[in-house]
Amino acid sequence: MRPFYENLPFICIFIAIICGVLSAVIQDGRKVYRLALMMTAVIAVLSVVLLYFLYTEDVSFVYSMGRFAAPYGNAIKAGPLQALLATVFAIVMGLSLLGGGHSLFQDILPEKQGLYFVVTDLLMAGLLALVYTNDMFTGYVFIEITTIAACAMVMAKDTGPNLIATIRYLFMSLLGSGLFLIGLTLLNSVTGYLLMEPLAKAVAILAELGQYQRPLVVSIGLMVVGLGIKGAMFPFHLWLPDAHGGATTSSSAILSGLVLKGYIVLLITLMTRVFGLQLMRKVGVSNILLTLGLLGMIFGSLAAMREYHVKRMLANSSVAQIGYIFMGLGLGTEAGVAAACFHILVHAACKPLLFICAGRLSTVSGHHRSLKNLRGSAYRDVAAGVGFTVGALSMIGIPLLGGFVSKLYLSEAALESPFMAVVLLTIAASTVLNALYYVPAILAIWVRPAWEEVRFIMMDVKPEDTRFDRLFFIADAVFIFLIFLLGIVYHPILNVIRAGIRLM
Amino acid sequence: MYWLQALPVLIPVVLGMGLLILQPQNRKVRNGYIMMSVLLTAGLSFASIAVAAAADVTPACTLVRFSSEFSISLRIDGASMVYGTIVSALWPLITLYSLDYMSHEGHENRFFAFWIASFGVVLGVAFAEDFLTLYLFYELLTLATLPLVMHFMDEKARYAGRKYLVYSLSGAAFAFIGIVFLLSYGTTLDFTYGGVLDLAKAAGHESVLRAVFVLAFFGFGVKAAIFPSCGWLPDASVAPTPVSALLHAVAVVKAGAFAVLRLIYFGFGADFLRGSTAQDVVMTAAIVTIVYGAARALRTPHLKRRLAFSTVSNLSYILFSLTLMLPVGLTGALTHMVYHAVVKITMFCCAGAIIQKSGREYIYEFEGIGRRMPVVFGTFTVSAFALIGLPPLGGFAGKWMICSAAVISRNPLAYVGIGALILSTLLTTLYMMTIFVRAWFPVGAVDTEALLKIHDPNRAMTIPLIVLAAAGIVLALLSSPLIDFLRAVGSNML
Amino acid sequence: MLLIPILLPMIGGVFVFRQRNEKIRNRLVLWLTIATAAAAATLCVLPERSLRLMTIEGALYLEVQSDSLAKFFMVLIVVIWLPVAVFTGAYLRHAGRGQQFQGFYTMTLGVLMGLALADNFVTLYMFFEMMSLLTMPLVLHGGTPAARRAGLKYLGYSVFGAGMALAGYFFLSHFLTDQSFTGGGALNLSLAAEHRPLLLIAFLVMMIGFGAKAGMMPMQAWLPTAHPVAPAPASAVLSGIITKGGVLAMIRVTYYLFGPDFLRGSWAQYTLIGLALCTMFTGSMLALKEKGLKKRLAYSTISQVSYVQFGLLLMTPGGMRGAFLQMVFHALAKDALFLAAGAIIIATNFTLVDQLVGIGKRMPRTMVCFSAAALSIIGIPPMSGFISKWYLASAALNSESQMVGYLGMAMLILSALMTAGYLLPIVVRGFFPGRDVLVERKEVGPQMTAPMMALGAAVLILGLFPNGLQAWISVILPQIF
Amino acid sequence: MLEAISQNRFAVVAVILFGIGLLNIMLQQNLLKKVVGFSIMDSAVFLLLASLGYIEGHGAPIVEEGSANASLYINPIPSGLVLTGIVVSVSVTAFSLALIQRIYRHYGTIELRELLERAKKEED
Amino acid sequence: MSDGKEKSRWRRFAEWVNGDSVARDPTTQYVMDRRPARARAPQELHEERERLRLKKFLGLYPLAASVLCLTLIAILFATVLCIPPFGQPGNPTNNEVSRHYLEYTEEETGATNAVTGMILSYRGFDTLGESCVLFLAVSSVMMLLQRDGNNTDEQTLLRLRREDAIERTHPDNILRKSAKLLSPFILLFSLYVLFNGETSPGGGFSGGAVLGGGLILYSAAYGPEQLSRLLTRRLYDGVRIAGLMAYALTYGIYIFAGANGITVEMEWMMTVIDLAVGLVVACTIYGFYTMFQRGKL
Repeated sequence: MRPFYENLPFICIFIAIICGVLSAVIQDGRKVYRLALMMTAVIAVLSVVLLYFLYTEDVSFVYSMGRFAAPYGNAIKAGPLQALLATVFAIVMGLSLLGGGHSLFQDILPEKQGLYFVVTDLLMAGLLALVYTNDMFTGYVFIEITTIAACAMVMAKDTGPNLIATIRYLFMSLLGSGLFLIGLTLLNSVTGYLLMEPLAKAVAILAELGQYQRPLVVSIGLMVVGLGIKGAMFPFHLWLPDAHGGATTSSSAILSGLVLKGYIVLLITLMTRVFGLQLMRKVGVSNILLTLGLLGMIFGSLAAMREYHVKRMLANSSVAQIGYIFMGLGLGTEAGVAAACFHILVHAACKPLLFICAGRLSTVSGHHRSLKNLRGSAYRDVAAGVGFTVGALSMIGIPLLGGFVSKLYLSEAALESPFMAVVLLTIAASTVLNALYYVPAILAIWVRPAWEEVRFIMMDVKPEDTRFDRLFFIADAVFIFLIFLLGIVYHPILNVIRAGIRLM
Repeated sequence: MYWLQALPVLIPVVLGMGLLILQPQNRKVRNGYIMMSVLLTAGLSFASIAVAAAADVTPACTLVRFSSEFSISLRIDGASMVYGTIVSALWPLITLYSLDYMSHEGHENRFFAFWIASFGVVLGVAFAEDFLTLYLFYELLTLATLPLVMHFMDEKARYAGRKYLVYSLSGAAFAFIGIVFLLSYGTTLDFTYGGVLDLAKAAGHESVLRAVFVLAFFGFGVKAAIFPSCGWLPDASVAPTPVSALLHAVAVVKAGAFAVLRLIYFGFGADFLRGSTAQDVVMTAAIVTIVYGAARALRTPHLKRRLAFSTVSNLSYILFSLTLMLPVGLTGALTHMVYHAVVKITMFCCAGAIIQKSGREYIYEFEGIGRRMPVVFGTFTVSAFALIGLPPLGGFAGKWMICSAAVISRNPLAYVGIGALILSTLLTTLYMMTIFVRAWFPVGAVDTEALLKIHDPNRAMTIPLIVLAAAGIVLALLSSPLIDFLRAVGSNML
Repeated sequence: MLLIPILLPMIGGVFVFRQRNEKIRNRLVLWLTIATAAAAATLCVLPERSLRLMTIEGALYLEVQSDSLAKFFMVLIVVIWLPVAVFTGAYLRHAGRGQQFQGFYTMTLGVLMGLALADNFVTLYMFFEMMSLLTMPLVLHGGTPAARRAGLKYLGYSVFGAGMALAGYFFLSHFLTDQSFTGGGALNLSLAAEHRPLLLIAFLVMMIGFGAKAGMMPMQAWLPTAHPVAPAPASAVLSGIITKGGVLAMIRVTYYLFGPDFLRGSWAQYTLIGLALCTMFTGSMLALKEKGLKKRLAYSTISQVSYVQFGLLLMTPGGMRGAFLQMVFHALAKDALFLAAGAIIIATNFTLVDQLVGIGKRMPRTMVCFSAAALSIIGIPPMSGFISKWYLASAALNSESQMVGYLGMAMLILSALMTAGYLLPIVVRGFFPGRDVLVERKEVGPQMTAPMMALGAAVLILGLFPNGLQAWISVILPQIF
Repeated sequence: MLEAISQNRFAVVAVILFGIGLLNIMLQQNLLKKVVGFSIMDSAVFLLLASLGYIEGHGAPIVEEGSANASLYINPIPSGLVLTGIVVSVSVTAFSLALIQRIYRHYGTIELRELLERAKKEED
Repeated sequence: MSDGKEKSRWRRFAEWVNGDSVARDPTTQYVMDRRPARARAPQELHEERERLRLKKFLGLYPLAASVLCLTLIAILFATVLCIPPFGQPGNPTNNEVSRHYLEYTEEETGATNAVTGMILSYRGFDTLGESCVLFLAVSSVMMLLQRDGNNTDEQTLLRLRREDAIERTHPDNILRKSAKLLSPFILLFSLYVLFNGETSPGGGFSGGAVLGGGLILYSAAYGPEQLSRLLTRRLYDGVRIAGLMAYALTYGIYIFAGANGITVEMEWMMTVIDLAVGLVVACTIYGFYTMFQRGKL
């Protein structure tokens, strides 16, 4: 008889699915919205409880789905890291919905709003499953769920460019999952297992004996690339700016805050639980990850510098930030992975904040999105301005904000790596680049332009847009609080992450 | 009593935000509030410095503790005392000056809010106990002073502000690397005289560490306007004059120099760096900047820009002296820091008075206005002589300390540095003389009726000027005890 | 007591600035000068004393004292200053802007006193710089762009020279037993012996630096630019006294810091001697082919002052004696010349040599003084110039290096000839314009002629009875050797 | 080489199919053809997967009463996975077809190149 | 030292020193003349550049893509040559797991069809996810295609109405007759497949597919109105959602019980699940059909 808290992961996933189905029943936008918010809240609470138990008892457990133990039945595995991620995902999801709510109900037709939240709930389920899964094929299935849900969220706004962005996004992700699946098949062909523990054993034995080296390496590579494509690794990021920049605010927030992370978390699970960092380093996949990560850091920022459109700029900067994460993974050390995980949290807190603030700012300035039309918009909604500023500063890496800490630990982790010099210089350079495009953005929103410059903008500002948006304000405040939390009391969080990686 | 040293750092920030929230419209109330808070802060900082000086060993005051190794904590040691005293002494004066000055510029609430806040942040830089704290306040300083630089919010101001911000943040990014290395190769992040490097751990990585030091030096050097990245300082002189005076002659730029000081003497350790290629590189940079700044100053017809360039040059005196990696070098740097602060701030205030009262910003417009504003130009001339380094005025002592340190260092490059110093003395003489020679001895036809409109500013401006000039002279006359104190600081007797 | 001659004129100068009424002002200046002179005189009779003004740090302090050299210089200065002061009052009536000139003029006197009295290098440096800064307004008094350029050039050269000297001193100061000047050198010889090359370089740098003021090559260029534009009294004091200030600094460095024994026979010494001789030659050369009157005089100053340098660089008592004498005589003669030139300009606005045909007929008194001074400069007995040159020549001949001796000798003679070549024609054509151009007498007022007369007379008299002066010099010499 | 190919001929065929699908996806400008490419690719993967489970001379994994002997039947796992995979690909295909239909209605073309240019024009 | 030349050079230097060389334009003295590129370049210019970049990208793209693909294929080819040979019993794939499935399916799940047993009970979680995928797909397709102001205009509606009218006036007899003939059998067969899943090839998915096919055939023959008279939107949603819900709930109970080692009577479960899956699949397929056809039920 296992302790009750071990059911919590499954219950969370289950709740998410049930809520999705229920939303399909209810169909009324507002009600479903509340339902979704409630769901995220419940999941967050449950995950916190789980986290508490797991961290205090310093254990991780396998939870067999059904009465058949591994390796016969499905199973999920939960450790402190998973619990932490689940918590953050739930919170961020809820806050993004909260913050983007206003524009959400404007962008989406009333009869489709219900369906939108169906998608959201199932996305939540998918993410949770990706976090918790202990079975490759389950991973694949939920990757597909996440993919479809994400595409649906992009196209929910339902304008022409959206649809095109969606189809590009869909194709890229399908390509990714195709590669993942074939890699999985190859791996299965040489090991014969799907559950992670036995798989890991088999892989270790193969690596030991040197049998089937080529299929092993190729399958690892294929899986990494597949997940990389979905996680917007550098050369495969071309779909991202349109998809994230064009979608409705909360979609963009959720997509770049969570969805990308979901795949990356799965990748981390594979690296640590199945293949093992040592093997990754040995077959040189780590170095590939590192290189692509560094390139992403630079080129993402360069692309962002070219942008006028604020949300596209943010999307491009996501590419850069994801580059940080891949870089951390590519270091192929525990420290690197821990730093990467922390950066996942940080980015999951910052980017949604930036997105909802950008959305809010463009709402109060007549839905203009190019930076030069947003001049002085911060004064129309100070909360949004402050939020944007805090997020941007954290991205640049000011102490007391989350971004600084992750940068600190990433560079500290880089010190052991043989490519230390390159990595550190790249970090510094990309900080410079971040400053180069975030600073003008901040200045642009805070500097009051002359009245005649903005008159035509203020003309198409609708009064109901400028009304005080309570929900947004709450979300904004909580996000800022989170960022400061990550920046100040990061040490316990890091301990959780380290414990999680140890107990992977 | 050690918690006392947290107050001068935190209170002004709170008070500044308070001003931003209260938005008093009545001038009397506002001015009272401002003066009150500035004086309070100054008093507190003096008090805490006194306490620290009295106590033989001052415990650190931890504001936030992140983990066993990271914390935001304050402690006052000798260098902090020097820098903190400079700042806390000058701030109230310039505030008095700017109360009148800013009354013509508008947006006073916003201005003074950040003005007061940055006072606290600067003190934070001064009192920081470890590199993390220093880095934190260093970044905050950039952000807190930005609104002051961009006060006018027009195209030029926006451009200058952006440049300033990008330069500083990028510099910090490189300094950050250095901190990371100290973190992993050092025993602790707290400032320890003689460096924190754990030589056993660092063995084998010396070259890397030195390279990193160069990076970090140039990173912090950005605020101290070291050569490749000194471009922001002259552009930042679009700011209202009190800002240029206090921040871009004293607080911010000296913060850069101060950070470099910490980096060299309390971070990597002078002994570790002395005689290495790294030292040559940074010293060369400093020397180049000395000459470059002076030459550009000579070239620049705009008064404030000229002063800014001269600041660039003089800051590099300090950096040069720091790069000697000797206790005497540290002493020399501190000496010049003190004197240059007083002198340059006076000159900027004069410039502000000139620009405001006569509306003339270019040197070729100054024909004969010295006769019309004797007080301003008198003080200006005195400080100019001090800057040139005419004994017994202040500049000479600093130059003397630096050069004798350079001689002691027995480093050929340092000898070149002495040459550069002498050259820049010549250039300084020229670019200063050309200003007040024009003002005092006009050439050719001067339209007198235009001159007649010009006159000395009112008391609120002239008093700080006179006080500052007098302070400069007095400090120069009392230089002996001061320098003994600084020597004690330099060799960490405190 | 020591401070009176310094502070009196400097404070008085302020009042001179404020004094609008010209008569009172002139009188004020005169009285101030006289008072200073009196103070200086009293100092001379009083025994040596020193006074510490302030301490900058540790061993670095400002101090003044009155040793024999200081006394000698103070006297020289006031002797020159008085007549020029008289002359100035009248001259300025034509030149205008009296307040400013007079004020700075008076203040300069104080600074010069300080220069003479300085007891250690820093004090010397301080007064040296102040001297440059205060005399610059005298140069750019004309208020024309040319004048300003000249003034800045003058300033630049002096400051840079002083800076070089300072740089040298930074090194030197670590080898000194005592910061303050001590006759015969204050070097810590045992320590110095190790770093002889470094010290010699420092010596060279310092000498060249101060040489700028004394118009020694390679930094003499300011003189010919400054003199023509400056008003006559300014040029007079510039080439009469200020250049001597440079020389004084050189003496202090050579004999009171390094000490002749340390330097004698070093390559630095020979380099400097070479420079001095070269300057001598070039100066006369350029004077010869120069058309402008005051500019010609400026060049001649260059060459004449380098006589002094030559003398003091020989580092023999004889050379030193010659140098002192040359200093005094040249000061007197050259001032007379410049005042005369000023008078000519006031009277006739002639600035070129060729215009001066028959000038002797027109303003005989002036020209008499002019010719007397000229003869002295050339060095024709019984004029005083002859004596100093004689001593210099003899010193050169029995200096221990033959080469230097003969070279110096040759140079002296050569430049004497050239001097004759560029001064005599003026006199001759002034008095004997050949076929007589009819010119009406147009003499300047007594206020201007009197000082000239006085100086001219002094030149002659000292030439005839140099013994008093000799005696005094013989007092100084043993202190520094 | 040859006998290696013959040994796992299905795998080779699957790879060839996969390549065809991949090239379609990458190089076709027409969205529909891309979708076709996807289904080809998926089926290739399924073929590979199914071929893993087959064992020479064993029967379908439907256990008669009593004779629960593993050596009679092929490996059921891949078949199950294929079943799941097929369902997934079906729904994905449906989704992308729906998207394409909407795009066609909106722009009147399904050539990616034109679409991208059109979209660039449309952006605010 | 020739004086004249020196003088002229000197004058230039002196002017330089005095700042007599007047500033070009006093107003722009502060800011360097170069204003930041962002501010200068107008939006249009930027977009133009973007378009050019896109062109370049599209020009470059095929080459890169094909190279990428070919390398990938080559790698895969090289890889599959050294995976375990086809059809050998000794392959790693045929390990104790599959053996366990084959041997214990019957007593553990009561299904003789190992595949069904596996997907429904051993690896049931995948299957749950799978049906979620289906559900999600239908929802998204609805989001896209269901008629709304955004994706339908007047003439589409007109067209549809015209088509229906034609349907009604000129029905296709062959189709109708064959449909009338076949649909009962199809229904019956689908039910057979559905409920016989444990013991024979088939199961929820297959059965559901057949059922959906039947519905499609019917609606093709008799027109959607006809069908929607007995299968209304409410009913459709009801069935679909109830199916998934039932599935999820049972499954939840099953997993929860199984994981916590509570023994629950599980015989009915297979049947329920099969039924639910079947319904879900059928609805999905039919939903796809009708959505694509006319964007409403």
